[in-house]
Amino acid sequence: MTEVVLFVIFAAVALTGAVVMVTAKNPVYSAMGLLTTMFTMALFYILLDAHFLAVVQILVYAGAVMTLFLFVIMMIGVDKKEDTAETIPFQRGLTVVVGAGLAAVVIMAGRQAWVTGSTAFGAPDLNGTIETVSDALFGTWTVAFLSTVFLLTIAAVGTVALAMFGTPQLRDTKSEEAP
Amino acid sequence: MEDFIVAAVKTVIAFALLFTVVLLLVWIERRIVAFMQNRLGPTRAGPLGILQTLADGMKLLFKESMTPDRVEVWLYLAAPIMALVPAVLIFLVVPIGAPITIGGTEYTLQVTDLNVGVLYVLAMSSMAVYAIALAGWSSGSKYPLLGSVRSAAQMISYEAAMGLALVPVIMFNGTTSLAGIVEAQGATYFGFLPAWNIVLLPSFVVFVIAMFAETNRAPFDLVEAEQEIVGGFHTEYSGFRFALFFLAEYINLFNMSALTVVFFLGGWQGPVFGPTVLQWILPVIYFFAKTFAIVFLFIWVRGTLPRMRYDQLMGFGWKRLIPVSLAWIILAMIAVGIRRFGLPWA
Amino acid sequence: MSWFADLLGPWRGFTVTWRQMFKPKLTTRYPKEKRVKPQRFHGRHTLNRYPDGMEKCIGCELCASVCPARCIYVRGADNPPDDPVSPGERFGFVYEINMLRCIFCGMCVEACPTEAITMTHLFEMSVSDRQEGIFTKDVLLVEPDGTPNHPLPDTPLIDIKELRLGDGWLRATAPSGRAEFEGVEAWSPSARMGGLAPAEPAQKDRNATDETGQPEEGTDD
Amino acid sequence: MIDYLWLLIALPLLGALTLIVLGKRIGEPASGWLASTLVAIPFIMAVILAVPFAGGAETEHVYVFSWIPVIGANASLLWDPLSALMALIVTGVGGLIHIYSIGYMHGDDRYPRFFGYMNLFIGSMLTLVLADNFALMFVGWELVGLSSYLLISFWFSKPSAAAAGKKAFIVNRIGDWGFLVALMMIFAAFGTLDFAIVFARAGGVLSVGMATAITLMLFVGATGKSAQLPLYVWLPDAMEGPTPVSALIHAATMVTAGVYMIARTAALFELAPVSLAVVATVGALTALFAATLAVGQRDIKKVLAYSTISQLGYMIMAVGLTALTAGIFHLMTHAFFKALLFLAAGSVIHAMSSEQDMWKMGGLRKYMPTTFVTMVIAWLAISGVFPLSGFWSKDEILGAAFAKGGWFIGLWAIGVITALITAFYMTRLIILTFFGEKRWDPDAHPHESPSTMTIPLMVLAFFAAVIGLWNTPVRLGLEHFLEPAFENVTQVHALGNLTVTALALISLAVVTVGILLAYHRYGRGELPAEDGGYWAAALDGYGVDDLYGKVIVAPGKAAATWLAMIFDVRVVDGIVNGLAVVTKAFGSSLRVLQTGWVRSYGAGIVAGSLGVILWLLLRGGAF
Amino acid sequence: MTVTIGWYMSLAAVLFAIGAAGVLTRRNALVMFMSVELMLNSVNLTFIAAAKELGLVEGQVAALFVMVVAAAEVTIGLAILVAVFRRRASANVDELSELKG
Repeated sequence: MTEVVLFVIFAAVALTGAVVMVTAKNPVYSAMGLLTTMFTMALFYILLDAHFLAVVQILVYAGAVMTLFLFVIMMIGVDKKEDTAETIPFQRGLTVVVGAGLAAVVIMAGRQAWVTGSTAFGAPDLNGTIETVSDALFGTWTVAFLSTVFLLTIAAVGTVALAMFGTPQLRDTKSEEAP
Repeated sequence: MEDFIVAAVKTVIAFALLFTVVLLLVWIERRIVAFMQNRLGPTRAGPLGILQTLADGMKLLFKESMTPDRVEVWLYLAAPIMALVPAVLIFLVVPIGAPITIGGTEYTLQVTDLNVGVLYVLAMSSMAVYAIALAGWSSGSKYPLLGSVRSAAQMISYEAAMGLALVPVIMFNGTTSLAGIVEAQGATYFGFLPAWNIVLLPSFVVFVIAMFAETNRAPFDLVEAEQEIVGGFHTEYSGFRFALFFLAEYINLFNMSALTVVFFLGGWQGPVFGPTVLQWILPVIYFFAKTFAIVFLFIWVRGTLPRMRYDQLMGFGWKRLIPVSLAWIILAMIAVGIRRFGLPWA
Repeated sequence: MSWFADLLGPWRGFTVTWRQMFKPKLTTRYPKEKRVKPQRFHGRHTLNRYPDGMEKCIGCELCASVCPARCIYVRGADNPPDDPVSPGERFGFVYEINMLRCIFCGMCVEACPTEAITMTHLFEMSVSDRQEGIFTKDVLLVEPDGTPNHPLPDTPLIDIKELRLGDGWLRATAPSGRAEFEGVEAWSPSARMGGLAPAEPAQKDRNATDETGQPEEGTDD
Repeated sequence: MIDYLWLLIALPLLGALTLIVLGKRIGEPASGWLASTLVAIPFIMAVILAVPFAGGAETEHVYVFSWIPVIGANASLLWDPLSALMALIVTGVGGLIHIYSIGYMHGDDRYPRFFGYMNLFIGSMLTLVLADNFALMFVGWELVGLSSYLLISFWFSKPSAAAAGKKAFIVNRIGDWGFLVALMMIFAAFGTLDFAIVFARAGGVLSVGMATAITLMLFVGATGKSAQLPLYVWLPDAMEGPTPVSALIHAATMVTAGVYMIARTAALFELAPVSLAVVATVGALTALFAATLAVGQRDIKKVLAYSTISQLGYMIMAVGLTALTAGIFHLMTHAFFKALLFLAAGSVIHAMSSEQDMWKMGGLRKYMPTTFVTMVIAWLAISGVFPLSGFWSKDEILGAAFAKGGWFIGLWAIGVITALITAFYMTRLIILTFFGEKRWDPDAHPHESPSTMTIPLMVLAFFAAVIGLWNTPVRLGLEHFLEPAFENVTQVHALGNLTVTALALISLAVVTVGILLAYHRYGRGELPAEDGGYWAAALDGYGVDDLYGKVIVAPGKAAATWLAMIFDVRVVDGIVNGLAVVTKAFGSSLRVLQTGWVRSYGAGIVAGSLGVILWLLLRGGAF
Repeated sequence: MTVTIGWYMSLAAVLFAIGAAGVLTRRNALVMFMSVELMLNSVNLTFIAAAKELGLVEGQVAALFVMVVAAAEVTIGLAILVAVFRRRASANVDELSELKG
């Protein structure tokens, strides 16, 4: 019963955060909404015995990704309010259709046996401690793990490159105006 | 149910302890810095001025908390709380003494022992950025914004170095639980040298330096460099909201000192003797003695070093600390590997 | 070994702060201990009286016109013939200094032709209201006994004795005095260290010797 | 220590990598010594590891790492007497040649690079001989081809050297094609390329026809690598490379790879008598053919090159007669005396400032005593004079041919004639070079070579003289040594002592005749003018190159021209352009969808994935 | 009443839908990015719930990889965004339609 109560509370918070994220006019509030959702995700992970993942979730998403978002929001300014009038033809209709389709899919999937059939988590105990996860990570999935290393390195190099060589135009106009 | 009561009692004690310690800490800092500058510092409130912080707190509590015009109200109000909460949460996993046994039940002197304690600590300390960033942004004023942008960049940079500095510790002790790390440091070398993690000297140095930056203390206190950006992120805060920031800063200072002790200086380890009660108390005393030694280091550095320039700060973080940490991780990895699996040709 | 010294160089600063901790402290524990202030300390103003109790101010407004902060407001008025406030034709009817604006430069003291306005060693002037920052003549004018006036004379912060020692009264002669002050050494002024010669005779005695009623210039020389 | 067998291959390869990458930094003498050390260490290891075989140690299979397990090809090494012997020859002779090269290559611009290639060759050759399966052997096979190409065209600024390198490579490719086809057939027949399994099951699995096909294809590979008829043409041209290269690769080691390969796969050849006959015949014909060519050469190295082809013919003949020990024995003795000959020739060339024409030499014995003495030993050895090594090994082959009887007696006769010609042209070479008058340019100042060059000469001379005593008919040391490697193969052996003695006397007599004929023709003052007729044809290699040019190269070029100018332009480009036109038309009609708005793309993505999920759901069942 | 995997799956689906709606309706590139993050997070939730249900650690490993990829994607994406912003002073994706066919 406790679990149900916790789930409902967390789910409510997560959904609120998500809705705030999508609807907020100001991107900072969007970021805060997403942050809330991510925290509740971490709580869900704890409920699902994935302790390591929970901490990593906070560390990576809340600690790094959202900080970066905030930083960029502050850097490029958020003064301009978004114009809500739709300019793309068919976009609104398409969104409605897609939304309806998504709802249909969710309902249909929700009626599948693997969703409704199971009564509780009765499967073998799985504790997502660092040891368990790293055993899998450095045992079976070593190559994938190393690929992520490359991915991150490439991302870092790419970011630096974008930051360094991103503004040729501005420099040119200035040097032309100078004399 | 009993667990719940124990946890609640522990939490209450932890909070009380934390706030008491912070009150003391502010006083200690003011006194020591004063001494270093040939002054006396606060002497009026209470014996030797020990209640000065309390008095200041009362004053701030009763002052009017002004809300300037152009602030984003919700975030402006939330920021001080967001500063305080992670600071307090970190302390929950710090073991302040050896486990004590009363009536057959063992009680650990820490609110909770997470098996991912180190990561938890890192995660929580990275949360501190939000308070500062949001406070600065929501103030709607340029100095706070500058201060908060500086702080966001600074904290992200030094967090990386800090996390890397802890990797050798984890490898060396083979656990990420703080209690486990302290336990692992209970051994001795040659029978008398305590096996503290301070043997991982580069890690220790990097951690301490990153710690200064994470807590926004001198010489990395660019976030609130008065000469350039007035008060930094808390320029527009007054009254009790300002007090919360202040409190969070000092709680962080204490937490970081405590964590240094836990990670590198053996936690509550030390020679224990005498009757049972003394055996309970001595570790706590050791822990606080070591922690306050680190606190003294903080204050000493603040009293001695001038503030760094911003580019120096970032350059130092990215071009010195992180490469050094990475190189040291590799060395430590080899050392740990040899210790665990023997020499490669043996 | 020089390389070793170079290595230690950056850390030498720590020894400096360490040593400083054990040196004697410079703090004066005011208000328990009070420093002797310099003789020419620019403290709060007073409006002085002649030894016979007459006000020195003649309402000439020179101080107001010279004030760089524009904080002095003076209005002169004719002396009532029957009860003259000051020895001359006019006296300072209104005299106010806005202490919140005053910069304590001392120009008013220099400008005053009669040395009516001088500066004391008094510096504890905190007020709880901006209105109180405007010191009126009531506050500025010394007591008949020569004690500077003070809004809160009973607080432990105020050291009247010191004020007496340190006030900026200048010796001057009064063209006329009041009868009740005759022959009384009203206070111990301190314009000159080590006391002052006894007060001059009262006006009526002066009148006996000098009918003109003008101060004798150069008699002190 | 056997577990570290892979170091034998790894060390030279490491040296190659180091020298090719960092050579310039390492500098001139140091890189030579480094390379020599990295060959000497494997040699010492090989010696230590090979000694147990004398006491009848077991064959070792050393597994290094998993490579392509599906086809039975792992990086695993085979250490049996045969591969041990080959490894010893490669590293021993190779090491000496490395040391020799330190002096010989002195002053070359790309000195470190040369040693890098040499090390690469040693590593590749060891891969070839130590391989435990056909795939790894093929890797080594190709790698020696590569390093041979690199070394032949080492002085690539000389157009002839560059052309020679290409020629060697291309001709070798033909042989490699045969080898590769053989490999595929073996895999098709056995499902694995592992030596042990293939040889063990060969008798049961292969039909005679299949065995013949496989072995003939293998033999095509061997003719390419071992310069047999008709693919011998690259070897004379390969003399454009530096002389140590000729000594190491084109005399002592690489060209013997074909012999080694046939010996190794003898179990397959045994099943195909036709192939064996072909092999033996081709070998004998090559021996004779090349010997006749060698007589007519004026270039000292060309003589030795044709001589090499001729001697290789002997070896191939031997393995074709299933006289494997004899073939390997001759391979070994040949490695010593031919390497010695080349090195000594190199020493002469070095002394004569790169003059290679024998007609411009003469009387050098006073100026280069060490070179002279060592070369005389080599001359006697290759000619087959009694107790030197060549005598024993050659006679064993001839004895085997005689023993086999039947029409193989004809092969024996060819061998004997070849021996006569060999004695003749080698004597001619010695006389023209070292005896008689000085015919060289007065500016040349012949001098003895430095000790890094002469010491290897002396060591090789010692072995060229005595190594034959290892396997005399009286005391068959090598035969016993190699026995475990050939235990599954029935070998031909020489007949009884009387016959052997008779045959030996015959060949000795023939050799004496050859030497005397040469002395008669060249050793008495005036040299005969050798031009026109046979001599011109011999200098031209009987015009075989021209023939190949007309018969094979020219039609090939014509076909290529047609393909490039007509087929490619009209047909291939036509298809490609047509596709482009279609794509363009299709694309411009789809352009409308490309709105440039991220969000409409996003909608498309979501709608598409929804469709997929819907389809999966409607299809029923779990995903 | 107990919490089954279906609950988590449903929650994840709803979160995913909200994220998708964000991508389709918002035109501030930053918010679109956040919506994508939300979608990734909801998928992570399904992974971990499935890991619990099946007792397989691979679900958690997959979630970990998703996080890594998300981190890489965010750094590059935001860098591009900043570069675009420097040139155009706008974070509105509707104005970035040069690639129109």
